[in-house]
Amino acid sequence: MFYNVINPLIHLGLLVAMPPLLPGVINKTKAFVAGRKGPPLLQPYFDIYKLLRKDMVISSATTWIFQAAPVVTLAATLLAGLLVPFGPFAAPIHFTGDLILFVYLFGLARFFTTSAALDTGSSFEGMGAAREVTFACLSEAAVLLGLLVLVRLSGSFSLTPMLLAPLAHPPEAPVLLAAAGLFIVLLSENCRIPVDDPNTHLELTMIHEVMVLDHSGPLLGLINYGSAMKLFVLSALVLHLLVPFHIGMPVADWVLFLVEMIAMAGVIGMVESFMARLQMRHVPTLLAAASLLCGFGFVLMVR
Amino acid sequence: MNIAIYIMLASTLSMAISGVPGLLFSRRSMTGQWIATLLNLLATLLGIVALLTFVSGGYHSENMAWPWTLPWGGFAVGIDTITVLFLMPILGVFLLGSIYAMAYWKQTQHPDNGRKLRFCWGLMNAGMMMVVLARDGVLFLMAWEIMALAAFFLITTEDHNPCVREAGWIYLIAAHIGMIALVAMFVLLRLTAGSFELWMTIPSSVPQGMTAAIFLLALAGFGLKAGIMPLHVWLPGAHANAPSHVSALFSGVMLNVGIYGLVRIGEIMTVPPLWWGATLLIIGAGSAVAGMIFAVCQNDYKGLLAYSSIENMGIICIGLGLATIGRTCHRSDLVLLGLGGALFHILNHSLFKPLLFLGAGNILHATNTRKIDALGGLAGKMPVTAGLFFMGSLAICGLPGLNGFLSEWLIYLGLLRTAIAAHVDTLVWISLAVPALAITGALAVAGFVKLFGSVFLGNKRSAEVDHAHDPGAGTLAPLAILALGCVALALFPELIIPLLVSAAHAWAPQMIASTASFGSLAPLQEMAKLNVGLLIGGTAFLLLLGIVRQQKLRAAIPTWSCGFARPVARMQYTGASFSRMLAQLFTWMIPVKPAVPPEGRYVPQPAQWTQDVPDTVLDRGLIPGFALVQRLLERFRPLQNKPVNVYLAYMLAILLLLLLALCF
Amino acid sequence: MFLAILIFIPVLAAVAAAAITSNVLRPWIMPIAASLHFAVMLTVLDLNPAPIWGGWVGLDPPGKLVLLLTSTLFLICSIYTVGYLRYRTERSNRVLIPCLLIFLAGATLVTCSQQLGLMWIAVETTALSTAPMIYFNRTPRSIEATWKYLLLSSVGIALALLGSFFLVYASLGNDPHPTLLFSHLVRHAGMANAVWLKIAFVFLLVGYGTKMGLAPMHTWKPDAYGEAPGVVGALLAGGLTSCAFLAILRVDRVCIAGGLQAYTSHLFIAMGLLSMAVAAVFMLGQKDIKRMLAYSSVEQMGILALGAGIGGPALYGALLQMINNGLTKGMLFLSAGNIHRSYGSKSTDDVHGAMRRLPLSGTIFMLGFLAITGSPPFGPFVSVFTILNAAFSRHFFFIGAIFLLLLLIVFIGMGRTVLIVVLGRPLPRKHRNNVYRDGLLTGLPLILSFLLVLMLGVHIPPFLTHMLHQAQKFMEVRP
Amino acid sequence: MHWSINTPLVIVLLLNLFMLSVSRMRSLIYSAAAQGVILSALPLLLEKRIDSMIIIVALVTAAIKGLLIPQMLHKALRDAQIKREVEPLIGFLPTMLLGALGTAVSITFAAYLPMTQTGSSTLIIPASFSTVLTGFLLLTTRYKAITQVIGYLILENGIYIFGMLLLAAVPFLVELGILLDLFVGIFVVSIILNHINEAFSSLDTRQLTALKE
Repeated sequence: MFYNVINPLIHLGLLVAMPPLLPGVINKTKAFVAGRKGPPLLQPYFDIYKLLRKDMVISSATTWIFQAAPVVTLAATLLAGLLVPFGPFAAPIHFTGDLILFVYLFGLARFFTTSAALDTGSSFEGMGAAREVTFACLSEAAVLLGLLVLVRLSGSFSLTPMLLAPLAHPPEAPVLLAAAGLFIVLLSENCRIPVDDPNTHLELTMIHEVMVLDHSGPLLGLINYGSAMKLFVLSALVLHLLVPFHIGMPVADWVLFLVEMIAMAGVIGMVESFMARLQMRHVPTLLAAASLLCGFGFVLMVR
Repeated sequence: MNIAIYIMLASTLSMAISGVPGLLFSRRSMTGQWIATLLNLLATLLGIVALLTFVSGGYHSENMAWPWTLPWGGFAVGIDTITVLFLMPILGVFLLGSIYAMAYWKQTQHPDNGRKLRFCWGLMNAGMMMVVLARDGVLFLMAWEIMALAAFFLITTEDHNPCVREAGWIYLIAAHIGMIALVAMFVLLRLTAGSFELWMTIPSSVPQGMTAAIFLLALAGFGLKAGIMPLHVWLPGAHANAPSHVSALFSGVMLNVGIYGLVRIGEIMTVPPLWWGATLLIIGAGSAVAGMIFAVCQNDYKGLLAYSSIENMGIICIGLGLATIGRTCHRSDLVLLGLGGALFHILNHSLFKPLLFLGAGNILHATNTRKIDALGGLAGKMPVTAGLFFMGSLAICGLPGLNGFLSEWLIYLGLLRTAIAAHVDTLVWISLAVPALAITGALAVAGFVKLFGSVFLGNKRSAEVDHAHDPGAGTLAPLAILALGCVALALFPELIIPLLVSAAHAWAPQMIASTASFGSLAPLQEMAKLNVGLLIGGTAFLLLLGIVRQQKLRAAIPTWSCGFARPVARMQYTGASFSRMLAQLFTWMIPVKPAVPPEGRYVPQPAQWTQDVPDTVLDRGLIPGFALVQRLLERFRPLQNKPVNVYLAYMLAILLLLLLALCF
Repeated sequence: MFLAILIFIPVLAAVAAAAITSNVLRPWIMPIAASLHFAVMLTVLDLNPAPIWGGWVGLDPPGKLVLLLTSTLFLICSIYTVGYLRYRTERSNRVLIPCLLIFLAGATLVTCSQQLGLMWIAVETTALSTAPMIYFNRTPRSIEATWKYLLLSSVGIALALLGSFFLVYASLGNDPHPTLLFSHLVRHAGMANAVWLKIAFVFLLVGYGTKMGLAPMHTWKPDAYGEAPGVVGALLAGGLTSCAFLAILRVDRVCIAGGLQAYTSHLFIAMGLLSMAVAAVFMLGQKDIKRMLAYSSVEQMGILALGAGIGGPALYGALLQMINNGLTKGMLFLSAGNIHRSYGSKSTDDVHGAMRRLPLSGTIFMLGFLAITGSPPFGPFVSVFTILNAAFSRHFFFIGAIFLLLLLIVFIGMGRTVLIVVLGRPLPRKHRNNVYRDGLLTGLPLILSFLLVLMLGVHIPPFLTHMLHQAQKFMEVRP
Repeated sequence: MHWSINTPLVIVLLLNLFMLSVSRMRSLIYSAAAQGVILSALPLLLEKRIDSMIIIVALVTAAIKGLLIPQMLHKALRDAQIKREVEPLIGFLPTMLLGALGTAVSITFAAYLPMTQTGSSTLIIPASFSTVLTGFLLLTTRYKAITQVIGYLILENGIYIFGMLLLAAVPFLVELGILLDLFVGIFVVSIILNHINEAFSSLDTRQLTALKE
């Protein structure tokens, strides 16, 4: 009873507060592997704070969409985050068919981000937007195939029971395949290596970063915050498939969740340190592979 | 007491004659147009009254039949929930279109085709009304063809333009092929059902081959009208070349009529074979994905909208196929979600597609070009159109917060339900349509970002944009009304849930469906609440942002774009380049031909990258095929170039031949 | 009595026309005679008089239908002729008008001749009176057309005569008092010799089929229709062909009475499909609008034959189609004549934008095309649909399918040409010298025929339905 | 009495072959006329009791087929100043052989056909068949318009021969009507011939192929 009240609050709190930590962890890991000291763990928080205090420089070519985009993106991501259960605890919002809403919220965010990119009238932003929408076509298929596996596993159409289903069953091949596929999607959706390199400012390589070249000040802050949150939410989703364990004690489970999240960030960091970015023309193949993994998982479920 | 039918017939009549008085007035007077519009208004009001009487009467279907002096059949009309669901868009789009035309297609500005246009406009709508009202095969066919022919004359409004003529010709062939398929279909239907009365169910004793033939013929005939791939060949040209409010009517209403036929055909067998539904579903998924891929690659914004109509019809067909499968497997949930989703999506599509086409009309009117890459930065010059167009784009992409999402969501839920079917059940594979639908959604985002981004955002790419400005309120009002409709359906879906449920009930009476069970299957109210939240939150954020902007805005300078000294408009990413990467993923399906820059000796020559997007089925398949057949047949021509002796010889030959045949 | 008047009105009118010297007044004879003829025709249909002249002249149900059609069509065309000849003042119409009237007399005689030989003579009369009409323009091309027409139709008619002789000869042996009266032949057909009956039917089908224009005896049609004035084309395509069809039906009835129903229906179906196929092939990419109309007439004859072959309700459809075809052909040929007059050409190379240049004729031409290809809400749709219905319900599925396919090809072939003609903009700085514009006398007939076709599409008058049923019953004789 | 009918019919058959072989127009016309005259005599030979009607019909037939039509053809011939037929489609000899073959075939064919009437076991049916065939051969193989007209005439003669079997059935009114139509037909044709000659300055139908697809 008490937890029914407190869990959603914790959920909300983590969702709002924790995301910037993940990029920090990732950067720290990469620095550690590279043998550097690296930026402080909380650097992303500082950056966002700094940006929010700054003034804005806005291109005269742009319209209201340019400024609405970061806000809407953040809002959509936040709402999506409220649909995903953290750890073994039900999500604050859950109802039949919310998985579709979850997927389409990111679509909404994408619509605004890419429109804002085109709004600047710069060729770089346009290029990034084109890549974003192109890759999304492939990754969405992968996501839904992965979710189909969970639907069939759980027999329900809401993210909370779906994602908590692996707890009941011991991890099987289909779930692991889906997890692998979704992990790839996670990397590409958050523009991490091997799909995209968030650190370079060489526009030729970039998808997400290049779309926000002309945002500045608070808007840029919102964008960074939003992308961190996206990473957080998707990681939380994938965790359910990768490590379907829980202790049973709420407090312990929350701690476990935190540990898992940080570990996840560490894993991403390791991937980034040990892998090179793919050539742009190979990315579709990678995403197709992700869809195939999930699809194969579904086929295994059926047979 | 069938009041609704009488009123509806009266409304139809006033539609049909709405264009007639105009023919009597001079080519340069607006009087005729005023009369026509008033008659249309009258027609729509009557229609709404009829709908209200029907709804207040508790959705009781009514039927009437008068004797007719034709060799068969009678003048039988009827009205039930499905009919009503299809009547609503007809009435709405019809009225808004004619109001829009008051400013968009003034008689004074189009003296030589305005009267013809309005005459056919009324006639076509009357035809569509009769199609959905008809309860007799022959009446149906006649109304159908009146609609089709009037549509032909609407397409060829500007027949001085060769492209328009070509589009009209292709449409006419397609329409006639469809007509012939339907004629055959109805004849077979009468053979099996015993009379031309519609829509009675075929007895199960009828042999398999017969029912299969009926279904396939219906699929061909209705599919051609609905523009499902690969029967879509006429659609892009027709929509792109017709006047914009006509395109809105076609896309928002005429395609629905094709779907209407498919809905009815699903009904004619109590337990249709599984492959009926499966075929519908596969074709639907195919045309959803393929249609949107073609759409993304278009360089003509009306063409893009046209192909996206194909995509939406595909989505509707997925829902329909799902419902038919539900009929086969006695799964009332599939019927509810599939049919409900399909019908809901039809309503939505008839809201946002006309909105987009009318918006396109405004653009065309302001800039005189249909090329996406000639525009840009229109949002500044025509903000209202831009805002409404943006709304339409969000809705048509099925993004949360607007109505498009809800209908797609219903279909998704239905498909997901098949994923948890028993192991050996073939139903499971149906759920593989889910990723297809997802891809469609993503592609839609790509396409409409391209459209909106390259037309309204960024900097202007050509001089056409310079003098663009928002049209008057008379032209904007219809768009605003449609946009409001989108929002209303998004916030209060419960308004039409009863309609959907009773439609499903009328469609599959053997599986009783109640509103309650619908709510448990798909919590539309929850979703609506979230939509409310989204909209309120969004607006709140925007207001807050406005404040922030006041304080934080430092300077407004040209785009930085990595420090280019003087970024010019031609440096922008064009629509063509935006879709190029996607197009390259699908070159196996759509042979986009990029014009490769010519190689210079040492430095490349100045060149620009363009792409032309042929329609694979039409330009690679049908047109060459027809040419080949004609060349073969022309071999026979010389038979008619002979002196009279040879003609006499033909006569002698046939005489001897027949006498010879006599011996056996 | 009335029948005699009916036949002699045009004859006398022809004499009068030949007597009148004024080239301007003479055409007015036509509407007068036509309306008289029409009025008397209506009374005849109403009174239904007994046969006269020893039963040689009387009306049978199919004859009534053809009579109704011919008289109506002629009335429409007569009005048009007056308007048309105003533009052809350079040429004397002293031959044309009497020939037209003689043609009407011949056609009337065909419809009400109950005697084999008399019917043959009547058909021959129509054939001969047509030749000078085709030759009206006096150009080498028209001479050629006339020559081909004359030779082919004479040979055909000769074969028909031979066939009639065979028919008589077939029943000669066991018939003490042989006559050529149809009623008599039908009564004795049971005892007639089957082989000779079959031979007779072959000859008569080929013979009268030549006049009707069934493939492959149709070869004169494109040339004659192409070169003759539009009004003549309308009369040929609407009236002459129907008369020939009537002749064949009467002979068919004798054969059916002789127990050859299966045989004749096979022949009909074969010839019908062949004609439709030939027409379809030659219509694709046809540049000359009048030749195109000629092929469309061949196709229509194919439909009639097919309907007669399938029989039963299909025959009903065929008879209805005969009427629809006659009226629609009126629309098409008359409007095509106007277009030809206005552009000074009938080739799609020169003729564009007829709807702009001649709003009435262009539109009627377009609508006529839609009608003749069987689109609702026009008359031909009803009849074609009836035939199709009968075909399927009699389980001629394959034939029905081919029928539909051919209809489609015809639509495509005809549509291409028609759209090129009616849509678009007239070529600039061309036909500047042509003064023709739609007038009352050349426009009214188009509207009349259009209204009739439209009416038959949405409402078939009860008396017509009654006549059609009569005719259908009339053709169902017990062997 | 068979011989009395068969002898003229044999002559008719021989005339057919002759006409298929000759190239001189004049002799063609003469033989056609001769054939017409012979045929006009047939009713007199067939009928038991000769009444005035038969004689009238015979005389009219003889006059039309033997005098009037040949006269018209002669006139046309004079106007066009042609003496001979050009080489036919398939040559003279082949046409003649074809005609002979046709005669043989029609004789055998007629033998197979059931005779519905006593006394018709004569050459009448084969003769009529082969004459019709001859007419068709002339029509299809010859190029000169006049020859085609003559072919048509022969065709009619063939039909006339068959008509002999029906003397009882076919009333004379019809006979006369048919004759009249034939006459008018040939009359119109000769007018057209005249115009062809004026327009094309020849009667060669190979020039009449302007109308084509």
